[in-house]
Amino acid sequence: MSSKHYSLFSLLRETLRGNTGWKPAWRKASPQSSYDVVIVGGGGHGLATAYYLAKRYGMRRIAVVEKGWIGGGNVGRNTTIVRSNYLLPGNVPFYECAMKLWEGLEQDINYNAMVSQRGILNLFHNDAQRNAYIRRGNSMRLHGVDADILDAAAVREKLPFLNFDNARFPIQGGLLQQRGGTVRHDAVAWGYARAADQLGVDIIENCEVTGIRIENGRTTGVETSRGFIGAGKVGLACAGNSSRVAAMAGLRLPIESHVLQAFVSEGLKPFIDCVVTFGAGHFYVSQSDKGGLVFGGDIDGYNSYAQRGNLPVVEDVISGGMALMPRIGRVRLLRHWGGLMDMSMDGSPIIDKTPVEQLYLNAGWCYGGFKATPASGLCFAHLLARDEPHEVATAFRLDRFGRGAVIDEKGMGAQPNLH
Amino acid sequence: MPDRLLATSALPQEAYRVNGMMLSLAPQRVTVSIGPFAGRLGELNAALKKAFKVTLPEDFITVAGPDGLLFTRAAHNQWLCSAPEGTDLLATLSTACQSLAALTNQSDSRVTLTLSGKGAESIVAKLVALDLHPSVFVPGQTALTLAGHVPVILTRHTDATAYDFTVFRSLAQSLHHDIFAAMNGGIPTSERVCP
Amino acid sequence: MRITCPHCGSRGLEEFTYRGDATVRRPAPDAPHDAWVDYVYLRDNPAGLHKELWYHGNGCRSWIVAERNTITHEIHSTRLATEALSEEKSGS
Amino acid sequence: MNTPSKLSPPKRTRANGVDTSKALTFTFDGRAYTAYEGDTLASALLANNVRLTGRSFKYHRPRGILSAGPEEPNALMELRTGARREPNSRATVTEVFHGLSAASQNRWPSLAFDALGVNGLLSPVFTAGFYYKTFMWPACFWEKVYEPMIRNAAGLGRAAKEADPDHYEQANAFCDVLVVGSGPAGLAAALSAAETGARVILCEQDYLTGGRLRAENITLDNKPAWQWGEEVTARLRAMPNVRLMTRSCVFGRYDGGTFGVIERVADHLPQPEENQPRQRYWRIVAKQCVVATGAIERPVVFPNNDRPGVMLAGSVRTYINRYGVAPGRKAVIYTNNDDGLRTVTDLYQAGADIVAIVDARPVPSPLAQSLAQQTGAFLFPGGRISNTLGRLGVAAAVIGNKAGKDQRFACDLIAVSGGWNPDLALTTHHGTRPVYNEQIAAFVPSIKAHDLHIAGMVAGTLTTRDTLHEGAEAGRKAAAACGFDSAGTTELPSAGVDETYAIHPTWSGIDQTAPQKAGKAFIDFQNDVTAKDVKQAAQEGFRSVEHLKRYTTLGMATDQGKTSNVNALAMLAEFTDRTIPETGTTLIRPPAQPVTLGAIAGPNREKHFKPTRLPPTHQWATEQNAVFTSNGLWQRAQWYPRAGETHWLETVNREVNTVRNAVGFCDVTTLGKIDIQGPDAASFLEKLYVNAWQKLAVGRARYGLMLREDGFAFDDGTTARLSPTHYVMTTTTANAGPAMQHLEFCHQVLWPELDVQFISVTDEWAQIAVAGPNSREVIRQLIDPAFDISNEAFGYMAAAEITICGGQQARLFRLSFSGELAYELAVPARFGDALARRLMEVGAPYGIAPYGTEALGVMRIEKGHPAGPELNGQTTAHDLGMGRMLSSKKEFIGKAMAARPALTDPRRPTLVGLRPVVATDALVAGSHLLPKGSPASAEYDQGWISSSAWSPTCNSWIALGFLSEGPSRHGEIIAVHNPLSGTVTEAEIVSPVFVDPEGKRLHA
Repeated sequence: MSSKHYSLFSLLRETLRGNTGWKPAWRKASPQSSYDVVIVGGGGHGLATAYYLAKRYGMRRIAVVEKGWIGGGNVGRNTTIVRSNYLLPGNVPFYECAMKLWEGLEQDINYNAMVSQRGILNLFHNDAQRNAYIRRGNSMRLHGVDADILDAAAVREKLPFLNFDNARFPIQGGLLQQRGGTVRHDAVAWGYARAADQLGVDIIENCEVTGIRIENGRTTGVETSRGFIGAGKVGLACAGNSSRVAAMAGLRLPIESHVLQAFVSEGLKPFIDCVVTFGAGHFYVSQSDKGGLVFGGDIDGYNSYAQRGNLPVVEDVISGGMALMPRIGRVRLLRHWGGLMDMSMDGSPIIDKTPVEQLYLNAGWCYGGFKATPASGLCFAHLLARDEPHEVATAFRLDRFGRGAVIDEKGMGAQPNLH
Repeated sequence: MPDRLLATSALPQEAYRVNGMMLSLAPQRVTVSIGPFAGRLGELNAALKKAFKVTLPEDFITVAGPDGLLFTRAAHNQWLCSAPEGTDLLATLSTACQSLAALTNQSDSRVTLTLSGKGAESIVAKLVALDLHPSVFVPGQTALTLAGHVPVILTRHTDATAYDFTVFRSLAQSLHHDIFAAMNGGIPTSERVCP
Repeated sequence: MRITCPHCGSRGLEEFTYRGDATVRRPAPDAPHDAWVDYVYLRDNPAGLHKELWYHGNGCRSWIVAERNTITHEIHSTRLATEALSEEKSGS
Repeated sequence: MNTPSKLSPPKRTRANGVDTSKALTFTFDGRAYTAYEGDTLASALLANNVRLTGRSFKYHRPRGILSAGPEEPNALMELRTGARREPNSRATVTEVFHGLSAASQNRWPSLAFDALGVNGLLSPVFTAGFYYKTFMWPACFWEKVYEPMIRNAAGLGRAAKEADPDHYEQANAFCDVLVVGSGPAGLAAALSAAETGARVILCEQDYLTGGRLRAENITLDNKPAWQWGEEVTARLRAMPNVRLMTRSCVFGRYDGGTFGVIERVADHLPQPEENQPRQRYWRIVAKQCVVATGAIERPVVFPNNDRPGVMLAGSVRTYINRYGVAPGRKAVIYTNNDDGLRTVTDLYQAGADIVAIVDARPVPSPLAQSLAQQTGAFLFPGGRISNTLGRLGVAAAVIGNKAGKDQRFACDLIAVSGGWNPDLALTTHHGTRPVYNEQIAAFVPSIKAHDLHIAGMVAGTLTTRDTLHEGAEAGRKAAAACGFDSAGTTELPSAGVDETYAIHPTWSGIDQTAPQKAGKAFIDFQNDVTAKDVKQAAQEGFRSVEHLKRYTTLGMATDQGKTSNVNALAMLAEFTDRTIPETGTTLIRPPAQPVTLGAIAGPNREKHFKPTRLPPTHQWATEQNAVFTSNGLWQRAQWYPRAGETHWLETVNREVNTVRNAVGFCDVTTLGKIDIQGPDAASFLEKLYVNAWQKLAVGRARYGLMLREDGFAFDDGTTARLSPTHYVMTTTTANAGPAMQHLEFCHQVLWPELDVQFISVTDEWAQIAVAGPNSREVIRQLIDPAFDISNEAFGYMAAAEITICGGQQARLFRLSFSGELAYELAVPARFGDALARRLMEVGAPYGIAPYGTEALGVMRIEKGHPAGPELNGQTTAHDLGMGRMLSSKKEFIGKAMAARPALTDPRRPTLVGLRPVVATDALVAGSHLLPKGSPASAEYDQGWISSSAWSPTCNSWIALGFLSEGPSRHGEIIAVHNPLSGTVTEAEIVSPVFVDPEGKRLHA
C-alpha cells in the first residue's frame, strides 16, 4: 500500500517499514494533446493557480508547463516572508486574502509548509516615517488586518540587541503585524504541486514554451519543446520571464525584469524571533528554523535576467544589517543569490485578461510575489474560470496605467527600479 | 557701519599626522565654475587663451594659468577655475568670457583636504575605487568619483605622493573622519610603498 | 559591474544611477494618449542586448547610453546620451 | 586565559609549515594544550590526540576532523569569548595563537555526552522531507509546540551578544592579472604573468603559499617541492609589479572583472593591535584572472563513515607533511585512486602502522600491491569498508573483500579518498554549469570567458608537472591578453616522480542489497544527509539535483557541500538510472567561503553608517544646546531648548510664538539650490514646472511645482530671477539630488537643444530664514544702507543681490514659509556661522530667537504649505489644491499623463485643513477620515491626515489631510479614526490655511 496522504498513521507506518512506501509527491506527467487550461510557469503562482482551478472551480484537464524543474524560480529563491501590511485599498484586501489562505494552508493541501506567524516589524527612524506607518497601520486595521504601533521602548523589549544607543538613525519605533511571518518557500511549490497532482493536474517539467499559437486573435495553445499543446485558455504565470513569454503573443508589458539578491548566514542558535525591516537602510532579516539569518535589501536596480547581482548591493545590504545589529559583525555570510523580479511600473501586480482572447496574465509581482502566492493562485484561477476578476483583485488591471489608476505603494512613479 | 562677518572654516586648521602620513586642510582658494554655453566652447577657449594663455582642459586634469590660476575639468560640461584667496575671480572671468559661459561662484561650495606622505596611495585606495597606479592615474590628474559614500574631486599632486580630496563643504567633516580612520588602519602589508 | 563613462573611463556601479530603456522617445506634446502611455509605461524588456540610460551622478553628471546584455551583464558599448541622440536625429 | 599547560609539547617530525621552536598554549573546551607557531587549531588538536571535535547538526553524532582546509564540515568551533565570540569557525583554517580559546558547539551538556544524541534513535522518523509530512496535527500546535522545539535545536554556534568591538576596512585594488591560489599552478601563473611586466595580484587564502606543495612529500628540482614554492614566493615578493596577498580569500567573481576578497588581517592575533582592522574587504578589479584554486577531496560513502578518525587521505598527508602530525597510529587506507595510495607511504614514514589498504578499484593495482608489501599491510583489492566501530571515534574498520566477506581490523584512523573534485566556485559564479569528465570522475569548468583562465587541479589536471605547465601557460596568456608579451618562457622545475591517478569511481560504496543494516552512510556530514535520504528523495520524485538539495538540505550547511555534492548527485544518478551528466549539478553561489559580515560592512557602521552633512550653523547650534534631527543625510536643529523648559513642546511653542510675535531665524541651507543660467533658462524652467516662467520679472521669485512624467507631483520650491538669463532654483531638502538628476536628464536627453547651464549651489550659500513681524528691522541692522528693503521697494517675493555688514556679498529673498513677514538671507557658506551669531546680536532688541525644524513644521502646517508628507509621490497637483497652476498654454513634464481621468477625478482625496471640535483633542498624523457615525471600516475610508501639530497660534490641534471632495466639504464634521490607538476624534473640515488666510502678514 502506498502512502499518499500524510497523517500520523502513514508516518508511523512508513517509519516502521523504512520509508519505502512514500510515493512521488507529483507524477512526472507528459503532455497530452490538449487541455482546457494550460498554465505557463511551474512556480508557486502557476501551481497554486492549477490547484485552485481544480479544487475551487472544479476545472479538469489542467496542465502546468515548466521549462525546468518546478519551484526553480522565485518561489525557491526568496526570503520566505509573508505579510499583508499594505497601505493602498487596491492591495490590502488581496494580501489579506493571501494571509488567510496561508493560515489554513497546511490543512488545505496536507503539506507542512511551516507557516510561521512570528510577526513582522517595520522599524521607523523619524517622525515622517512614523506617520506614514501609522497611516498604513490604520489602513490595515480598517481593512480588518492586525497591526500595532510600537514605540522605541517596546521595540527594545522585543529585540534588545538592536542598535538603540549608537545609531546614525536611531530607532523610534515600529509597525508590527503579528500575523506576518515566514513560510518554508520550497515546500509551497511542492505542496501545491502535490495537491494539484492529486486532483488530476498534469505537471509537465522540462517543457519550455517556445510560442503561443494565436488564430483570429484567439489563443489556441502553446508551442513547447515537447510539441504543441492545445488549450482552451492559456494563463501566463512566468514572473521574471513574463515579458519574454508575452512577447510571443505580440504583447509589450509595463514590466521590467530586475535582479533581487538574497542572503543567508551560517546557522546560528536562534536569537531573532520575528521578521525585522530596517527603516534607515535597505535591510530586512529573519532567522530560519535551521538557524541561518535570511536577509535581503533593495533590488540591484538594472534590467537583468542573470539571477545574480553585484557587490554594491551586497555591501549596502550588509552594512544595513550591521547598522541595525552590530552583534552580527563576526557572523559569516554563507551564500547569496539572485532572482528575477517582474517589476511593474507602479510596483503592484497585474492579474487580468490580455488583448489576446483566451490569454490571461498574472505578472508584475515585483519582489512581493511569494507572500501573494495563495491569493495570486486563487484570483488567477477565478479569472480563468469565470472571465472576471476576483473581488480582491479588481484593481490589478492591465489598463490601469492608461487610466491613471496606478497602485503605487512607494510613490516612486513609473520607475520600476525604485519600487 | 557694522563689523564685517568673519569666515569660519568647515574644519579645524590643524593637520592630523599618523603612520607617517598627514591630513591637512588645503589653503582656501577662490573658485568659479565655468559652464560654456551651447556651441561656444571654441570662442570661450579663444577668449581664455587670450586672457590667460590657457584653454579649458579636455581631460580630467588641472592646467595652470598666470597668477596662480588653475583650471580643472569638473563635470561633463563644466570646469572649475580657482585662484588664490583675495582674487576677484568672478570679475576677472566675467570680463574674459562674458556671455560665452555661465559663471557661478563656488568658493564656498567645497573644501580641499590634502593627504600626503609615504603610503598615502594605499589610504586613498581604501576610499576610492580607482586604479591609482601612477601610469593610470597620473600625477596632476583629477577624477570625479566617490570616496566611500562621499562624492569628491580627487587630484593627484604632481609630486605623486599627495592627494587632494575636494569635497562639498557640508560633507567635509564626514570625509575627514573617513580618511583619518583609513590612515589609522595602517598600510596593508601587501602594499608596495614606493620610497 | 563596471561602466565605462565616455568622459571618466571605467567606474564602479556605485557611481551610477539607472533609468532604464534608452530606446523610448518622448512623444510630441499633442501625440495621442496611447503614445504617452507607451512611452511612460511599456517596455520591451529584452533578454539580451538592451540599450539603457545611466546617469553618472557621482562623477561627471553625464547621461550615458549603454548597450548591455541583460543575460550576461556584459556591456558592449557606452556613449554619451547627447551624442547618441544627436546622431539619431541627424540620421533620421 | 587558562594557565599554560604543564604537559610536554607534542613531538613533531619534518613539518614544513610549523616552527617547532615556538610553542603556544591554547584551550579547547576549557582544557589547555600546546601548539606551535604555524599550527592550525586542527593540526594542534590532532597533535594532542584530540579526535572528538564536534557534534553534527541533526543527530548530534560525534564528529572529528575530516579535512585540512576550508571544506571542513565537522570541526566547527566557537573561537574566543564575549563580544569577540566567533561561531562555526573551522578548526582546519584557524591559526593558533597564544591564548586562543576554542569551544565545541551544538552539544549539551558536554561534547563527550550530548543529550540530543538521542535524536539518532529517532532517525527512522527524521528522514528526508520529514518536516513536510508532519507537525500538522493539531494545526495550532505548530507555533506553540513544534516550531519552538525545532528552533530550540536549530543552528550550530552562538553569535556574540554584544556589538563587535573590532573594526574593519574596505579597500580597492586593480591589476592586469589576478591569480587565485598559490599552489603549483598559481605560483607558476603568477610568475609567468609577472615576468612579462604585467601587474599581478596573487591571492592565497592560506597564511602560507604553496598549496599542495606543502601537503605532499614530493620533490621539484630534487628538492622538497615546498622549498621551490618558497623560492618562487620570495621572487614574486621582490618584484615591483606583484602584490602578494596571503590570508586573502577570493570569495566571489562579479561583473566587469570585479572580485570580492577578504583579507584576514588580525585573526591570527589574540586581538587586533590598536587601530588595526580585524579583516579587510577588498574589491579587486582585474583585466584577466587565472583561477588556480585546486581541488577538494571527496570522502567515500559507507556505513558509519562519520566517526572521528575517518579522514580525507590528502588531509592526512597535509597533517603529516606540513604540520608534522600523524593523525593516527594504526591506519586503514580506503581509496579508489592512486593518489590516495600516497597516504600509505607518508603514514608509514611517519611511524604509523598500516593495518590495511582497501583499494576499491575492480582491477588490482600493482602500486597498491607493492605498498602493501613494503608496509606489511593487508591489501583488499576490489574491497570496501562495510562498517566502522567505536564509541567516540574509530576503533575498528569492518572490511569486506571482493567476495563480500567481512573482516574486522582494529585501527584509529581511516584515510579515505574517493577522488578529487576541482574547486569550481569561481568558475560557476556567472552561471556557467560545469561538465562531467569521465576520465577523472569529476566535474570540471566549462566556462569560456575572455578574461578567465583555469589552471591546475581546478581544471582537472592532477599531476604536479602538468599543473605547473598549465599554470605558466595560463599566466602567460592572461598577461598577453593585457598586452604584455613575454620574450622567453618561464623556467619551471622538474618534477620528481611521474604521478598517476587512475581513478575508478565508487559512488555509493554501500551494499545496495542490504542497505543500512550496518548503520547510516553519510554524504553531507554537517547536515546529516545519508545515502538513504537521497534514495528516499529520489523515490518521492525529487529527482532534479536542485530538488534533492532543497528536499534533503544536502550541501546547505556551512561547508556548502564542498565534500558532499558530487557524491550525492552521483548517487542520485545511480538511484534514478541516469548518467551523471544527465543528472547534472548545481551551481555554486558566492561566497566561495563564508565571509564575515562585519568585513563587508567595513567602516560604515554605527554613527558612520552613512555620511553626515552639516549646515554652516551646526557648530553655533551645538553651542545653543540645540536638539538635532536627521533630515536625509543632513543634521538639522530640531529645537533650541532653554533653561526651565521641561518638554520639547514647550520649546517649540515658544519658538513659534517668537516668530509670530517678534522675530526668529532658522538655517534653511539644506534646501537644494541650483544656479541656472543661459539664453534658454526661462524656456527650460517652463518645461520643468507646471506654471509659467517667461514673464517672471528680474528681481522676483515665484513658487513652482514640478511633476514627474507620470503626472504626479515630484517637487516644489521657489525660483528667483536674478537677471534675464540667470535663475536660482530651490528644491526640497529631500529632492535636491533627484532634482539635479532630473534637470540633467531633461537637458541632456530630452531637450539638448536648449542652451542652459546649471550647477548646485546648495553648499555655496548659507541661507537663513528670518521671519516675524520684526524681521525687516532685524534685516535692516545688517544690510548695507544702499539697499532699500521697504515693503514698497522690496515686496513679497522680491529677490536681490545685495551686500550686508559693510560689503559682504549676500542674496536676499522675501519668501515666507511661516506666513509671517519674512526673508531668506544668503551669504557665502563660510560666513553662515558668523551670520547666525550676528543675528542673535542685532536681533536681541527685537526679541529674536532661533527656531528649529519642528517650529518650522508647525508654522507651515498653520499656513497649509505642503511638504514631504503631502508631496509623497502619490499625490497630484489637483490633490494638493494646485490643479489650476497647470498651464494649458505650454508643454511641461507630466502634462500629458496628469490629464488621465484617474488623476483628475474630483473624488480624489484633496488637501484640506482639520481642526478638532475640542481644541485639545490631538489629531494624529496617519489617522484616517471617515464620515461621522460610520463604522470603522475601509469601505467608508475617505482620506487621511498627512501632517498635524499643536498650533500655539490657533491654540488648538490642527492638521492637514487629504479628503475625498475635500474642498467642497468645509464646515462638515468628520470622524478622525486612529484604530491603532483606538481613538476616534471629531474634527471640522476647514481651509488648509489656518493663520492669516488673507496673507496680510507676509505682505506687511
